[in-house]
Amino acid sequence: MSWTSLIDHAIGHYNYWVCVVLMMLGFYIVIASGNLIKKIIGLNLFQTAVIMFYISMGKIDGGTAPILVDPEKVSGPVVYTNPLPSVLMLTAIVVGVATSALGLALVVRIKEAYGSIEEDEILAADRASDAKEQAQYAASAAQAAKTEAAQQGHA
Amino acid sequence: MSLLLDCLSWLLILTGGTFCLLGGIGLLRMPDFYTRTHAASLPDTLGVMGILGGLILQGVNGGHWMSVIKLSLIIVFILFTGPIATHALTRTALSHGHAPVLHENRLPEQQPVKKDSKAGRKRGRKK
Amino acid sequence: MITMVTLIDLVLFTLLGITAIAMLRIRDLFAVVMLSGIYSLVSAVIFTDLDAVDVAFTEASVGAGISTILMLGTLALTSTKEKTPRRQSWGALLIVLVTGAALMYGTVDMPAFGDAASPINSPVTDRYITASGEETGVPNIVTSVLASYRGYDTMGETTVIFTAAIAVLILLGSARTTDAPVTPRPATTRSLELRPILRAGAKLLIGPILLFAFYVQFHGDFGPGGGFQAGVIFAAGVILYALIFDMDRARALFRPAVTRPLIALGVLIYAGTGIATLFFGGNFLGYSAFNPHHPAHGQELGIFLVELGVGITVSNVMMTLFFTFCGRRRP
Amino acid sequence: MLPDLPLHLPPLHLAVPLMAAPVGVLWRRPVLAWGWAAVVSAVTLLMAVTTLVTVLGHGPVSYAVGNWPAPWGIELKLDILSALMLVLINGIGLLTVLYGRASVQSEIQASHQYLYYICYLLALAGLSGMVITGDAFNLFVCLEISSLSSYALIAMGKGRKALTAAYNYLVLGTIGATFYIIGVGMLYMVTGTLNMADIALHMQAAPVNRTEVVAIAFLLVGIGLKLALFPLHKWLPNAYAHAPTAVTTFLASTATKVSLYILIRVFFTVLNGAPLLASHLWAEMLVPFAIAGMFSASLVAIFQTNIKKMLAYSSVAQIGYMALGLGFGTVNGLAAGIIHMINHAMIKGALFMAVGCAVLRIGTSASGAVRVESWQGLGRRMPLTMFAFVLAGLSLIGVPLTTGFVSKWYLMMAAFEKGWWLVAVLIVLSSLLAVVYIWRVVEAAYLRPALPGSDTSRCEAPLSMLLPLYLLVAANIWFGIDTRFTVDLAQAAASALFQPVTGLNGGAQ
Repeated sequence: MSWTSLIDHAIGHYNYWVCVVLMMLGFYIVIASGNLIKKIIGLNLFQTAVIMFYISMGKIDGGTAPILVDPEKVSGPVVYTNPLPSVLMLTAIVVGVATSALGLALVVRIKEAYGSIEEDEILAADRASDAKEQAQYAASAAQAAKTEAAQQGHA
Repeated sequence: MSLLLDCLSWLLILTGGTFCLLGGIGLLRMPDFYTRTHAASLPDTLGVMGILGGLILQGVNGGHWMSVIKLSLIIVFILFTGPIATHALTRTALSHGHAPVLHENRLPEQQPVKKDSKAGRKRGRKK
Repeated sequence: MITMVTLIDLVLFTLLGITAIAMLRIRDLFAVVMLSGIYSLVSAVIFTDLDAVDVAFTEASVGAGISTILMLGTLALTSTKEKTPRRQSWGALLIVLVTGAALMYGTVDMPAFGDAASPINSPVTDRYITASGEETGVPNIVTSVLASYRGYDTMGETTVIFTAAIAVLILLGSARTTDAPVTPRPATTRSLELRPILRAGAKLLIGPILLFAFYVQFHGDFGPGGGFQAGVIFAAGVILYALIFDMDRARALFRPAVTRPLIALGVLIYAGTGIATLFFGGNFLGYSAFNPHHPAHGQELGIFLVELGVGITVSNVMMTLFFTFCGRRRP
Repeated sequence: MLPDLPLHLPPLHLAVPLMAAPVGVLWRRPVLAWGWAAVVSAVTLLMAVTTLVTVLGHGPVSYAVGNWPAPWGIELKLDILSALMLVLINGIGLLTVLYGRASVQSEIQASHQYLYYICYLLALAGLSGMVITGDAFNLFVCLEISSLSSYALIAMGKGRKALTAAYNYLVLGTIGATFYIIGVGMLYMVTGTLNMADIALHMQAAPVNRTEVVAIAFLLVGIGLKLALFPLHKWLPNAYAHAPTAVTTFLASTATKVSLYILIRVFFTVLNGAPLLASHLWAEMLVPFAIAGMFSASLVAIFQTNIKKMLAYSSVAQIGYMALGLGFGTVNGLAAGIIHMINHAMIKGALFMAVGCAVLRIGTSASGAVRVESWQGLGRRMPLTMFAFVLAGLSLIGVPLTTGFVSKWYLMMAAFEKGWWLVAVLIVLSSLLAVVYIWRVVEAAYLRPALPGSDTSRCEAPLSMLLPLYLLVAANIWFGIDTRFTVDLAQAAASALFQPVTGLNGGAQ
C-alpha cells in the first residue's frame, strides 16, 4: 500500500474511527463507573456514537439532504444522501430516550429505597441485609430441628 | 451592487466570527463567574448576529428569500433568548450568594486566573 | 478526498471526543449532564453536516432538550456528586479495549466514508430516492420511508415510547407525587416568580414554540420534521411554561386525566390506520388502498394519520415524563 | 368490505396485543384488566395455532407490510420454527395470565395491577414481533418493546432488590441491544439491505469480509447478553429472583427462548450458505461456553438458599444445553436444541408456578418466602403444590417418562452422531447436579420440621393457580411419553432451517 493510498484510507475511515473511540468511551463509562446516573449517561454516549456511525455510512460526497427538490429548479442531476440510515436512527434515538427515562426513574426509586446511588454502597446494604436474614433463618431452622428431636425422644 | 453586498456580508461574517473567538478567549481568561458570563454572552449576541446578518446578505444576493426570512426570525429569537438566559443565570448566581470578585476584595497574592469562587463569596459576605 | 465537509467534520468530531473525555473524567454530575447536552448539540451539528437533517432535528430536541431535563430532574431527586472515586477497573478497561480493537478490525474492510459506490447505496436506496416521490407524493424521503416503507418499524417505535411512559408511571406514578399543591414551595421557585424579565421573555416565546410544533408536525412531509420532533417541541413549550411560571398551573392545563388517555390514543391511531387499510383491501399499513385510483393520495393520507398518532403520543409522553419526574417530592 | 383475516394474520400477531395494551388504560379495575389480558391472550393463542396449522399445511408464509415488497418494505416471515415459537409464547402467556391473578393480587398493589397487565401485553407484543419479523432492524425495535416492558415488570417486585435487579438488567440489556445494532449496521454496510434473507443472499455471493466477521461477533455477544449465555448471564439470577413470581414464570419460559430463536435466525438464516459458515466455526464456538455454563451455573445453584434464585441459576445452566444443541451445527443437534427450548419452557414454567403458589401461602417478606427454610414442612401443608414441584423437578433432572428426558436423549444422540463422547458424558454429569439442588428443596419440604411460629395448617393454593400449574405438569408428562408432537415439529423446523436461502418473498425454502 502506498503512502497516498494509506492516507486516503485514513481520511476515508476517520469518521468510523472516531465513532469507535466514542462508543468505547461511553461503554467504559457504563461498565467502570460506580454511579448509577453516570452509567445511564454513559449508555447515552454509547448509543449516540452508534447513531453517528450509522449516519456516517449514509453520507455521500457532494450529496444533499434526502428531500426531493423540484428538478426544474436545479441544473443537472442531484445526488441525495442515503435516507435509510436516517430513518433507522430516528427510531434508535427514540428508543434511547425511552430507555434512559426508564433507567432514570429506576435510579430515583433506588435512591429512595437505599438512600444512595453508588453501586458499592447499594451492594454493601444488600449484603448486610442478606447476612441478617441468613442468620435469622439458620437460627429458626436449628430451633425447629431441636424441637423435633426432643419430640421424637419424648415419644 | 452584488459585489458590494458580498463584501459587506463577508465583513459581517468575519466580525461575527471574531466576536465568537473573543468570547471563547474571554470565557477562559476572565477571573470570575460574572465576567465569564459576560464573555460567554458575546458569541450569543454580537457573534451570532454578525454571522447571520452576513448570511442574510448572501441570501439577498442570491435571491433566496425564504432563507432570508428564516434567518431573520432566528436573529429575533436569539436576540430574545440569549440576553434573557444570561440575565437569569447571573441573577440566580447572585441570589445564591455568589459574589463577584472585585478589585478591592481580591487578595494581592491571588492569581487572577485561579478564581476561587468560595473565597470570593466569603469576602463578599464580609463586605 | 478532502472536501470542505470532511474538514468541518474532522474538527467537530475531535470536539466531540474532547467532550466525551471530559464527561468521563469529571465527577460533578451536574457538569456531566450539561456536557452530555453539549455532546448532543455537537452531534446534531455533525448530523446536519452529514445531510441527516431529520436526525439532527431529533437529536437536538431530544438529546439536548428532553434528556437533559430528565437528568436534571433526577439529579434534583438524588445527588449531584459522584461519591466513589473512579475505580481503576482493569477488567473494564480490558473489555473495552478488546471490543474497540474488534471494531477497529472491522473498519478495515469498510467502504470509505462518502463513497457513492459503497454497497449501502444499493437498489434498496435507489428505489427510495427515485420512486418515493411518485409512490407516496411526499418530497421528504426520510418521512416517506419512515412512515410508509418502514412504517411498521415506526409503529414499534411509538409503542416503545408508550412503554416507557407506562414504565415510568409504574415506578414514579404514585405514593410520593405531589398531586396537591406543595406548600411551602422551595425558595428557588419563588424567586423565579419575581423575575419580570424572565417571565416576559417566556411569555413571548411560548406561543411561537407551540406554533412551531404544529408547523413541524404538518410540514414534515416537505421539510425536516414530523410527528416525533413536533411532539417533543410541543412538550418543550409546555415544560418551559411549567419551569418559569408554575408547575401546578401547567399541570392543571395538561391534566394527567387528559394526557394519559391521549398517550394511548396516539398508539391506537397509528395501529388503527394499519387495521383500517385491511378493510380497504390493502395489506397492513398499505395506505395506497385508501385511494385505489390515486395510490399516492392514499399514501399521503396514511402518512398524515400515522404522523398525527406519533405526534400525539410523543408530546403527551414527554409531558407525562416531565411532570412525573419533577412532581416527585425530594425524599 | 371485510378483510380476509387469515391472510392478514402475520401482522396481527404483533398488532393485536399492541393495540390491546393502550386500550387497557381504560380498565383500571384489576378484575377488568385481568379479564382483558386473558381474553387478548386467548385470541392471540388462537391466532398462533391457526398460523402453525397453516404453516404446517402450506409451507412458510411471507407477508409484505404496507404492500411494499421486500427488501424495500418490511417482510414478515413465518416458518415452522417461528410459528412454533408463537404458539409457545402465547400459550405460556395465556397460562401465566390465568394463573397470575391471585399471585399478582398478593404481590402488586391494587392501583398498579392494570399497569402490570398493560406491560404484560406489551411484552407479549414485543416477543411475538421478534418471532414473526424477517427484518433485522425491525427485530431490534420489537426487542426493545419487550425489553422495556420486562424491565418495568421486574421492577414491580416486592422489595428494593427488585429495583437494582431491574436496573442492572436495563444496563446490560441495553448494551446487548446496542451491540446488536452495531452488528446489524455493519452487515447493512457491506450488504446494503436489512432483510435477513436478502443479507444471506448477499453474503453467499461475496467473499469473506472482515467487517462481516466483526458484525457476526457483535450480533453473537449482543444476543448472548439477552440470552444470558454463560458468561454473560450476570443479570438473570437477580432479575428472576426478585421479580413478581408471575413475571418470572412468563419471562423464564419465553424471553430467553426468544433470544435463542434470534441466535438460531442469525446462524441459520443470515449466515445461510455464507462462506463464513463453511467451517462451522461460529456454531462450534458456542460449545465451550455452553458446557461451562451447564456446570458452573448448576454448581452455584446448589449453594443458593433462595429457591427462586436457585431456579434462575438452573435456567442459566439449561440455556447451556440449548446452546449446546446449536453448537453441534447439525440438523439433529439443532432439533435437540429446539426440543429442549420447548420442554424447558414447560418445565421452568411449572417450577416457578409452584414457587408462586408457595409464596402466596407462606406470605412472609418477599425474600423470606422463597428461602429453603421457609419451605420446611410444606409437603404436609401444600401437598398438591409440592407434588407438582417434585414432578416438574424430576422433569428438570431428566428422569425417563418426562420431557426433560426426551430433550437430553436427543442432545446425547446428537453428540454421539458427531462422535463427541465426552460431551455426552458431560450432559449426564451435569444432570446429576440438578438432582442435588432439586433434592435440597424436596428434603426441606418433606423431611424437615416446620419453622417455629409458622402456620402448619393445611392450606392449598387456590384452584385458579393450581389448574394452570397442573396443566403444565401434565404437559411435561404427556410430551415425555408421547414425543411425536415436539420431536417431529422440531426436526421439521430444524431441517427447514438447513435449507439454503435462495430468494426473497417466501422463496426461502
